[in-house]
Amino acid sequence: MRPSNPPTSAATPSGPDSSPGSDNLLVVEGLQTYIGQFHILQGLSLAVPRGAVTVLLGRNGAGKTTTLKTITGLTPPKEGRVTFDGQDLTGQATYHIARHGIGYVPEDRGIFRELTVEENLLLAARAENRASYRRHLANCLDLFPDMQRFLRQKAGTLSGGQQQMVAISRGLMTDNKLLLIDEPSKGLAPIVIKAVMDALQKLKSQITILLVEQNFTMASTIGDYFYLIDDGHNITGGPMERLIADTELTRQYLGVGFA
Amino acid sequence: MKVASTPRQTAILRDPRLLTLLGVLAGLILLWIYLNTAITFPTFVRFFINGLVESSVLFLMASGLSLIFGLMDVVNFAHGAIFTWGGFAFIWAFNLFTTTAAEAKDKTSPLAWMQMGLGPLPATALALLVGLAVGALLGAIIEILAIRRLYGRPVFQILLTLGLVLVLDESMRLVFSLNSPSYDLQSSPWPSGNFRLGPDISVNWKSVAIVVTGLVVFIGVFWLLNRSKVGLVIRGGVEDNQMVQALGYNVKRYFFGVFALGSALAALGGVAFTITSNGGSQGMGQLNLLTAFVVVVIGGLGSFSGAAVGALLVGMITPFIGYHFSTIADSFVMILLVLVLLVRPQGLFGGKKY
Amino acid sequence: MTNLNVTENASEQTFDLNPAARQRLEAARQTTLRQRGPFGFSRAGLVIAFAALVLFVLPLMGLPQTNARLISQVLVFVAFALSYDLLFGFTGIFSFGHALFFGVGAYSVALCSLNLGWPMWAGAVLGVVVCGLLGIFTGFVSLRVQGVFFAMVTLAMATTAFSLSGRLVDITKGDEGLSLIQAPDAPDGTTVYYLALALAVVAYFGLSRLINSPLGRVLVAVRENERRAEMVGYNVLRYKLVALAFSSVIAGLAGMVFAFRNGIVNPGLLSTDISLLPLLMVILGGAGTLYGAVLGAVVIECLNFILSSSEFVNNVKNWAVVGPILEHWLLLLGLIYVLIVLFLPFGVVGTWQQHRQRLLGLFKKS
Amino acid sequence: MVSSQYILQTENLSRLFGGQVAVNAVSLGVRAGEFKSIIGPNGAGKTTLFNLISGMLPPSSGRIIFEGQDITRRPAYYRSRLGIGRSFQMTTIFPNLTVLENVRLAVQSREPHAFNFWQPASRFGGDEETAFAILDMVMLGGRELQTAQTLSHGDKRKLEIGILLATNPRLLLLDEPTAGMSRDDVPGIIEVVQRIKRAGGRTVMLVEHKMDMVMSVSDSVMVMHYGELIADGSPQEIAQNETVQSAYLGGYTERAG
Repeated sequence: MRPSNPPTSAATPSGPDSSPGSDNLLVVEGLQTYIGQFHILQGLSLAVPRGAVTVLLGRNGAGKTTTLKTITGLTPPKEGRVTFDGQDLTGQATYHIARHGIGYVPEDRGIFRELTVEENLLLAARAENRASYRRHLANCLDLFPDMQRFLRQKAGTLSGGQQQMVAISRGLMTDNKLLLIDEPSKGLAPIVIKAVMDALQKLKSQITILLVEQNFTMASTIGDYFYLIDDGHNITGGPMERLIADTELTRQYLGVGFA
Repeated sequence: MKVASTPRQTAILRDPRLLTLLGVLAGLILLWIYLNTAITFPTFVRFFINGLVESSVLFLMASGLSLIFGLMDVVNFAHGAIFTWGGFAFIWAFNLFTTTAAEAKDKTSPLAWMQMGLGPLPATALALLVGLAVGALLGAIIEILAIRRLYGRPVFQILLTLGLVLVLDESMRLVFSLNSPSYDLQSSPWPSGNFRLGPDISVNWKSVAIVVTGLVVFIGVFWLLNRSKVGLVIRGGVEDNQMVQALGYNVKRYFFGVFALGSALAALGGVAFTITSNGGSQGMGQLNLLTAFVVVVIGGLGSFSGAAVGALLVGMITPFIGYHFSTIADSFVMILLVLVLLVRPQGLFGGKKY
Repeated sequence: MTNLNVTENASEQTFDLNPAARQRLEAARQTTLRQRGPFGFSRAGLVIAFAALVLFVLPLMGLPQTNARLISQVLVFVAFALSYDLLFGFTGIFSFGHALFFGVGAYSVALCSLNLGWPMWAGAVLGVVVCGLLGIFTGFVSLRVQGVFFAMVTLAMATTAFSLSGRLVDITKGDEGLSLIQAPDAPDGTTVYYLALALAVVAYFGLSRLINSPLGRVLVAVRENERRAEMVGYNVLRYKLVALAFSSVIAGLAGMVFAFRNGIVNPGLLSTDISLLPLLMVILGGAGTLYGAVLGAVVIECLNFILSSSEFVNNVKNWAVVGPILEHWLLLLGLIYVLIVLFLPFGVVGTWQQHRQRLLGLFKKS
Repeated sequence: MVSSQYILQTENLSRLFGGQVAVNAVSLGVRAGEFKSIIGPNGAGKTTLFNLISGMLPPSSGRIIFEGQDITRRPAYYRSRLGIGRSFQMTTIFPNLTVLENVRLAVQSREPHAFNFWQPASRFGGDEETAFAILDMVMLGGRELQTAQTLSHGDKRKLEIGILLATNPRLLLLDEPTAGMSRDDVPGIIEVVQRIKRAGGRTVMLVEHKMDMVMSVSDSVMVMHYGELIADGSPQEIAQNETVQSAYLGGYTERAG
């Protein structure tokens, strides 16, 4: 597994115009994405430093989910560029992008409800050989020991928290470099959220994570860097400590208050 | 991470497929007791075997439809035309293969190499392959040229494939240059022997071959869907197309494969039909298509084993119901469709995929 | 905290039209009026009316019988296609068993006159009633399922009628069919000719009135967005049933006139081929435009009549290149149809309408 | 607790999807003429609540009372006729008809001549006049004869609100009117909503994430979280409510270390 290098200061995303070229695994520049007539992303840029957890924060409808979908190629951008590990991925087919080493854990988890948990994982493992499948499975079971109990159960019968374990594990069944996780806390009870958070904490040492989260408590606990987005463009970004200190910012863009 | 899990609840007796199978058997026994006053036991067995053969042909047709319509949600009215194409290609190839070079009228024809003067069994086997290939090829062409643009637009699929019916039916006349719309297999030395199952009961070898083919296809496709990686991708792709792509699979290519496979199965159905009825006719595809739709809908959309049970149910109707009410036997299938759609639109195993 | 000064009448609809808006409204009304020609006919309506007039005087100037038979067949299918367009093109109902009404209309006349000894007109009146009720019944049974399944149920119902008409030999004489001995036909075939003409004209102008009526506008709304129509407060099912009733009555009438023309009623009238025809015509011409349906019917029926007549086939066989193609003209038709569905989903007329502005612009420039 | 000052009440309204509770025993009352907003984090059940009130979904349990009448089991079109109008997150209009016809059809739905199949629709000129006036109100004046699908996204939203107004609803349910809108279009929508409020006479329920809009336009604000109603009060009260803040900022209050 990759050592978790603390990113250099140059890699620190410092706002809407973050400078690519330093040790950033993923750089996204000037994304304009439409879904039908909906203009969702309106010039969004961000950089994800290697080996850290970057959190996308923002209200409902701010464009967080679309950002992840644009990176995976599910909603290709009209303008802008996506660079991953030095390679330009803009406009490539989703399955191509995935093969470059980007795992995706969608909102509502996107598990295959009619397949068993084992089949879900087997599918995620792609064409890898048996040994590598076992190695990855062992890693996942290490992370979520509970999963052993329901490996042969249909994924649709699982509780929300269990489904989340499966969804995250799926992203770990290949040698992915980056994991995009969309609102892992959504629809889960507080105690389950805590469990998901613990798992993500453990994951930090293995893989780079771009996390979308509305739950500020969760985001601030596990995030190293943040981007605050609204109306499809970024408001600000930086080390997580800065956001925690700035209660005015959180109230205005995440909580309930007057602008 | 401790989260309460639901207990495993896979009590085998709750499986609706098994229950229905038992129900069908029970129904048949009751039917036999009732009919016993009217027909003798050997007649009953003969009807039953006829029903099995009919079910197998129906199943072959419906299995392709179940993959294309039930699983992938593509409405393909040209399925019937592919069925006919398969049957006609089979007879055409069979006739070529059984012709000896000496008998051939046109020795310079580019197809002269096919006139090998084979015996009926090897000729059947080879011609079967030709039929399958023709079906798969047609399916592939249709998918690439038309269906690919129309995923998720059912009305356009119907409109378009209805037009394809015209094209395929008409071009078949051109390709096989048929003046009379039917061929007669009986004139060819087809293995038409019987064997005795008991006193007064004899079974045609052809029937056995058809039923076995049906079983083999059922097991094969069931295995493909449920036990292979390809099946995993397809089942996943049907449920959440985008997620499978995000896992790194080119779903389009898999769907293309399914469409070609489904079309090949339709052609296989056509072959089986021409074998059982000793020849083909232009209208055979459309006629069977509607029944196959009924089978798939009764079985439940997207349920492959449902299609098998549906085929068994409908296949049994013709000999048994037909014996007593010959005028309404085919209407009965339609009434069944309407009833099923109104009472249980999801079909017997609807909502349960594959 | 809350403003509670809501009077009882506050929810009454009171909108004042400001002067500027009123001006625009008047301008819009003027434009609509100008688009209509003399006697309130639309331009297409004028063309149709003129064509009808020509067809009306044609027999007076001596029309060969074959041509009269061809024209009456075309007119029957014009009415049939129009009735289908009301369902498919205007209401968005995708029926696949329209032959049911066509055949039932024909059979009710034949059965009433042959088995019950009723006069023709009485059978026709009964046929209209039966078709209307059958349309509503079909709707009640099948509109509970949507889209493909609706198409399947209607197909199943038509197929059931088809197989019953072949099997109930005692009543229908099976495949042999029933001969209409006392079909209302003058020796030169003009009675049927005028019946068909009247039917087509009434169907066209009746339907164009219906389409522009408040009810017709609701049908179009249902096609455009069923959920929205429901949320605006229309009982969508009821409107669909009305559309089905109108459509099936016209289809039934077309079937009757067709029966008079042929002098025979057989199961072929209930076959899937007959169900397919109006769909082909409407798609070819352009769904949702009445004259598109007319155009589609005229083109397909004329081609069918000419290309499948034995003299033509015999003549054409020896032509180079064109011969084989024309011999398999159904293949050509199928290909054209497929291309239309793929690339001109609005049909010939619909596409013309869409691009007319641009095309006219092009002409003006040059 | 049926009180005549409420135009809409729900009693222990619940809706389950599979095993999950989307709306959990919500009892609310909306006063006639009030402008009430519903806010809450993602997945809190706001849209489901709207679906229950407008009749797009049947509730699993509970009752809905509109103007004293129990409408729990009434179909959607019936509720529309009673006076409940609703907009959707995804704009739903009649795309191939003109803007005018979109609104005119909605006006016509309230008239007895809707079933007339013989007279031309243009004979009923009053429908057109009302439609023109409504289009003016939603700031689409001058676009009456344009085909609806050629409108910009923001204008389609306005048109949808116009269709709603044309059915003369006493209760208006607006589901995220600014969703997916480009920034330039948002002020227009806000202006239309303000106009509806100023015109008075209607009760409005609004689901929205743009806090400044919610806070400036609402008489009262309701907060949903995990399908439950956790607060109801004036905008000021809600902004100062600690439970609400923590619901927005995180599932639980203490920070995990």
